[in-house]
Amino acid sequence: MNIENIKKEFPIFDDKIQNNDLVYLDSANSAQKPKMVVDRIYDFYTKEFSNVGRSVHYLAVAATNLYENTRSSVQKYINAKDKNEIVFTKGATEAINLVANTFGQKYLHEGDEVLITELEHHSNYVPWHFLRKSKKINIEFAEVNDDGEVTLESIEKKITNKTKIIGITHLSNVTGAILPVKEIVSLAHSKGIPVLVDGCQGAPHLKLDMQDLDCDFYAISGHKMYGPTGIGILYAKKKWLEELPPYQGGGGMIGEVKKKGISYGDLPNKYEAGTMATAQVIAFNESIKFLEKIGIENIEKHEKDLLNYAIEVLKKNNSINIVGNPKKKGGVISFTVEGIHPHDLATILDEDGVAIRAGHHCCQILHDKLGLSATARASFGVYNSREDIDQLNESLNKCKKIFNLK
Amino acid sequence: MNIENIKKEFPIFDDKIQNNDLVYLDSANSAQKPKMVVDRIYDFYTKEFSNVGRSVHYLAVAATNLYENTRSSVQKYINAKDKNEIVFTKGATEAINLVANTFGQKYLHEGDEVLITELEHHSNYVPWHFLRKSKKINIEFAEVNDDGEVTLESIEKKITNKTKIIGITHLSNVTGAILPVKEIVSLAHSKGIPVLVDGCQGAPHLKLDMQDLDCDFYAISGHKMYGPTGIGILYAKKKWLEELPPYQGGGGMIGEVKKKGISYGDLPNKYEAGTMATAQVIAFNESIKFLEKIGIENIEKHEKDLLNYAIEVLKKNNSINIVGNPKKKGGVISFTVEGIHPHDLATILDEDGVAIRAGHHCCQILHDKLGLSATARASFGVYNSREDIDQLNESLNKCKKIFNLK
Amino acid sequence: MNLKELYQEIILDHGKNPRNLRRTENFNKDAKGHNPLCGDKVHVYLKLNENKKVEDISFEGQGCAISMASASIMTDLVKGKEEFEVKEIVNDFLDMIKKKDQLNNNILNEDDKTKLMCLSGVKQYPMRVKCATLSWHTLTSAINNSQEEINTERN
Amino acid sequence: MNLKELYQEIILDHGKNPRNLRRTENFNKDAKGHNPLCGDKVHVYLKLNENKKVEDISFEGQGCAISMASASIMTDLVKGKEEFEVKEIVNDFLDMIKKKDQLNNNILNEDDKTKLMCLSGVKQYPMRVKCATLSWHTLTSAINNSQEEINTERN
Ligand SMILES: Cc1ncc(COP(=O)(O)O)c(C=O)c1O
Ligand SMILES: Cc1ncc(COP(=O)(O)O)c(C=O)c1O
Repeated sequence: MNIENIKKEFPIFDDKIQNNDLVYLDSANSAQKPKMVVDRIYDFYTKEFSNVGRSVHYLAVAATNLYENTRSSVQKYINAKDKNEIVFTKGATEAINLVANTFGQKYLHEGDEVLITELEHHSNYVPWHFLRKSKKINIEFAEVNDDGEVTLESIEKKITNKTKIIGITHLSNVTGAILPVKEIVSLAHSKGIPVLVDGCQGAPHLKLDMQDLDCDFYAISGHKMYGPTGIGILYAKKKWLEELPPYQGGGGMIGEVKKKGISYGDLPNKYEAGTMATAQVIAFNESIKFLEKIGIENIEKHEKDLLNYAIEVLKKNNSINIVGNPKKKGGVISFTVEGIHPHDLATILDEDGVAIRAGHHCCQILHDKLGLSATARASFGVYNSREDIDQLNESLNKCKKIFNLK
Repeated sequence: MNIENIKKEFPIFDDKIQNNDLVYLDSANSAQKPKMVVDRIYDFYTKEFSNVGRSVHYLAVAATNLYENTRSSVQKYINAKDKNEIVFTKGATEAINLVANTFGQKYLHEGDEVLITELEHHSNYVPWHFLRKSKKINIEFAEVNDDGEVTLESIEKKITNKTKIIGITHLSNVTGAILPVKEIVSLAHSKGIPVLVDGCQGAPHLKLDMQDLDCDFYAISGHKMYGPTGIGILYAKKKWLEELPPYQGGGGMIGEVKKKGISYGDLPNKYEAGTMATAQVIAFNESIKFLEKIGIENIEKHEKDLLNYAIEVLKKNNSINIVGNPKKKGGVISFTVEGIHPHDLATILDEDGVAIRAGHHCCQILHDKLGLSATARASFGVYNSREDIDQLNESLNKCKKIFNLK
Repeated sequence: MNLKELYQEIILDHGKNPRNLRRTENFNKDAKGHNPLCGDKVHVYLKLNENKKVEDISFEGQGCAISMASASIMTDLVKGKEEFEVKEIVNDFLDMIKKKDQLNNNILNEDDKTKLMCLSGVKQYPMRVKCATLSWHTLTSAINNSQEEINTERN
Repeated sequence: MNLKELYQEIILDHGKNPRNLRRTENFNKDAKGHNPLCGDKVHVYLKLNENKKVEDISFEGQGCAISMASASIMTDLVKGKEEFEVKEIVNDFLDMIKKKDQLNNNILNEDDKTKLMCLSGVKQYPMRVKCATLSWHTLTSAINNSQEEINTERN
């Protein structure tokens, strides 16, 4: 498959948006959807729809099989040991809440420490904050360095004998830093501490191998992986899913229900209460197929090329400051332009059809540290090209012109 | 709009399923989708996709408006007082978990009682069971009578001065009983007890008026209302949403985030953590439009007619026992056939394209009470007709023939 | 017509009048099985003599024609067999239901095999395979004396 | 070209060199405003004299050109006005930004009105309206002495 042709698989680029060709540089926020994913949703609803698991009629049996097929595909794609280590959630945020809540219930007590990093998205901080309030635990932050990285050493420094779990992002959605997850996991395990990885930005862009990473939990959002909204994945080692209590209660996750007590179902049902996002799970199989068709190695290469090109172009442009300079970096560039607030940049760029994001990107801790209230961010997907970067640069120049800057 | 033509709006009925016309009698499980809903999903993903709320570019602004439009439509449809009383969840099960969890955290203490009914779906029991374990509260069950109803009196009997919240279904998914919700709420409020209504079966079939019902919480599943999977609604009175703590933590639900502490966002953001089911919420607006186009009064009338016809037909058929005989009943008939297990019925009916459900329908407490391990259930939607009932009856006769019964 | 294959006379007969539907007195092994999605339940009781021969086997439970017939036929066939033979029959049956076209064991005679093959109709009904296998998994669990309740949702 | 309307010279000037960006000494009223989605923050300080006249007004904060310019122009215009006049100006401005074509108050002179109308370009940018109104809502809050922090996500 030719990476040049990939854009054609995304119908959103067929039409002009407000008289402009769309230059979509907001994939770290949410990725656009290839036709095969959208078609799958359409076909499922119009030809095959049924709830899964509960009925024995033809449509229900077929839907249940399709639903479970996605679980198998995900297992294979992330190289999990067991199909039942894949739990479907509504998104990565829910996946992390699930872990924090159930792990917290069972294993966290007053005075215990949860170690996260200054790079974390609010989704990997707020759920732990809840436990800080309810269980009186403490939250420690591993420091980000001047390059916008969190190193193995900065994690090591904050581990104490009270550290009960570590939560780290795989790839920062602000600086693009790729964390040494495998090394962190290995260090943590040597001290008996489990590790949760926020894989929101890792999953769409990096080769995933759960058995190699050896992390205990890995959270993924489908919509950032060219999949539908409303579906996420929690990978968790089987022993955790067996040991931890259930998260939400309802239909499908039970064993026996009596007035006096309730027993819970086996994996994976135990963590999938109520009617799930059936159509989204089924269509997500197409996202996996799409990624497999291109090949994650090709995606990594393509995005690396874009990143290097973008850094080169933006560095040449006076008055642009790129936030962070991590040695290992994914396709995310946050930047500021001297004299122009990121929001103003975003508005002006938008007039040219260039979609970027401006704000704190749900990383207020990091922005506090950087002394910035907001940054602008361009982030890449498989459909981006060097032309998109050129257009970004050109439109940034237009911003400077409007603001009378050189 | 002619109710006879409605079936044409549902593409699933265009093609044969396994060489049969589909006779879909499993709508209480999940309803089929009208074309306008599926088209909306398709168009949104192919022409308009963006994440909501976070970016300022054109697509993001447009998507955010569409997303909020659904909130306004829902508000209007259920006659809620305030737009911000509508919280989007992934389904009714999550909505009930949200209430049980946050209400439980703040207001339930050892020895307190939660009053539910013997008719409740597991989704309105298991979340309370979690609190029984963590907070040592007790769960009381209002009794179902021989007609399969829960009356105001049977609720009243179980209210004590320890009752802190009442959870009731609006319409039983097994017996079809419509509970006297307004009267129960009024009684409960006279004693200062809030009421949660599981509206899963009520919402698709009954006229909803939150201000008239006056309940404190009302849980809805989108997929049973001709909407997409993966979206639900929690209606809650504003004062509760303001008083209760947040449920899940993550992006979008925060105010300020500091290392030492976090303040939460205002309504409705406080309860919508992480990327929501954007496409599903936006498409759900079409479900509301679809229901409004037909008119809920017409739907009620149509389904009542079907129900009466079905009861008449099935009563004539020897050896069929209908479960319950509620005076106010929605379009759900659970039944048994002497000498044939419900699973065998479902399998044989399926060969004729007749889709029903067999099992305990996530109501084990009720089935225990009935002394049945399983029942068969036919449930109706707007697209069903008297012919569907005739086919059901005919296929039931075929079951009897196969089992050598008269 | 697949339904005819599924609901053969012998299945209907065993489903309606299950053999050995009772509780063995002085059983020395037992196990419970459960299908949480549909509510089917079975309890298998075994009495092995000192030579590990099945002196008696019985079951209690409720379920569909397929599950009752399967338990009924199963108990009929393994009675009098030795423990190792029972294991072989169980494995052979489960293999057949999942993938093979026929039974390969040399323990059952042709008549018995024909009887058992009557259950092969469920292969066309994936959701019903669990109905046919629940009692067999439960028998295995009883023989192995495992305390774990059999649950057909466990893969 | 709408951008030209949005980023008029006067906006860019006030955005770059905001007037009254400091903290009034001996202020007797103040309030904080915050837009959690983008991180914009403003703190408005007021000094009303015994006749309820604005003796001084100032603000601290950071934000985009629109929000800085809006706060800057606002503080310039209300200085010297009486409290009831300030309220009227604020309401008039918020009405204009949300729906009306012009300003209707009789308190500001034509020059000042023209200045203020420079902010009307944001009407074409719904996501940016919050930037233009944050400081105004915060001023109201300061005048009303409400303890509540202004949050533009509150509707
Ligand atoms: C009465 C009732 N409550 C709750 C539920 C659970 O709804 P969901 O599975 O969509 O969360 C259902 C549907 O299965 C139901 O019928
Ligand atoms: C690093 C990171 N973590 C978590 C999230 C939250 O993901 P979601 O909003 O899909 O739940 C995001 C995306 O916004 C992210 O970039």
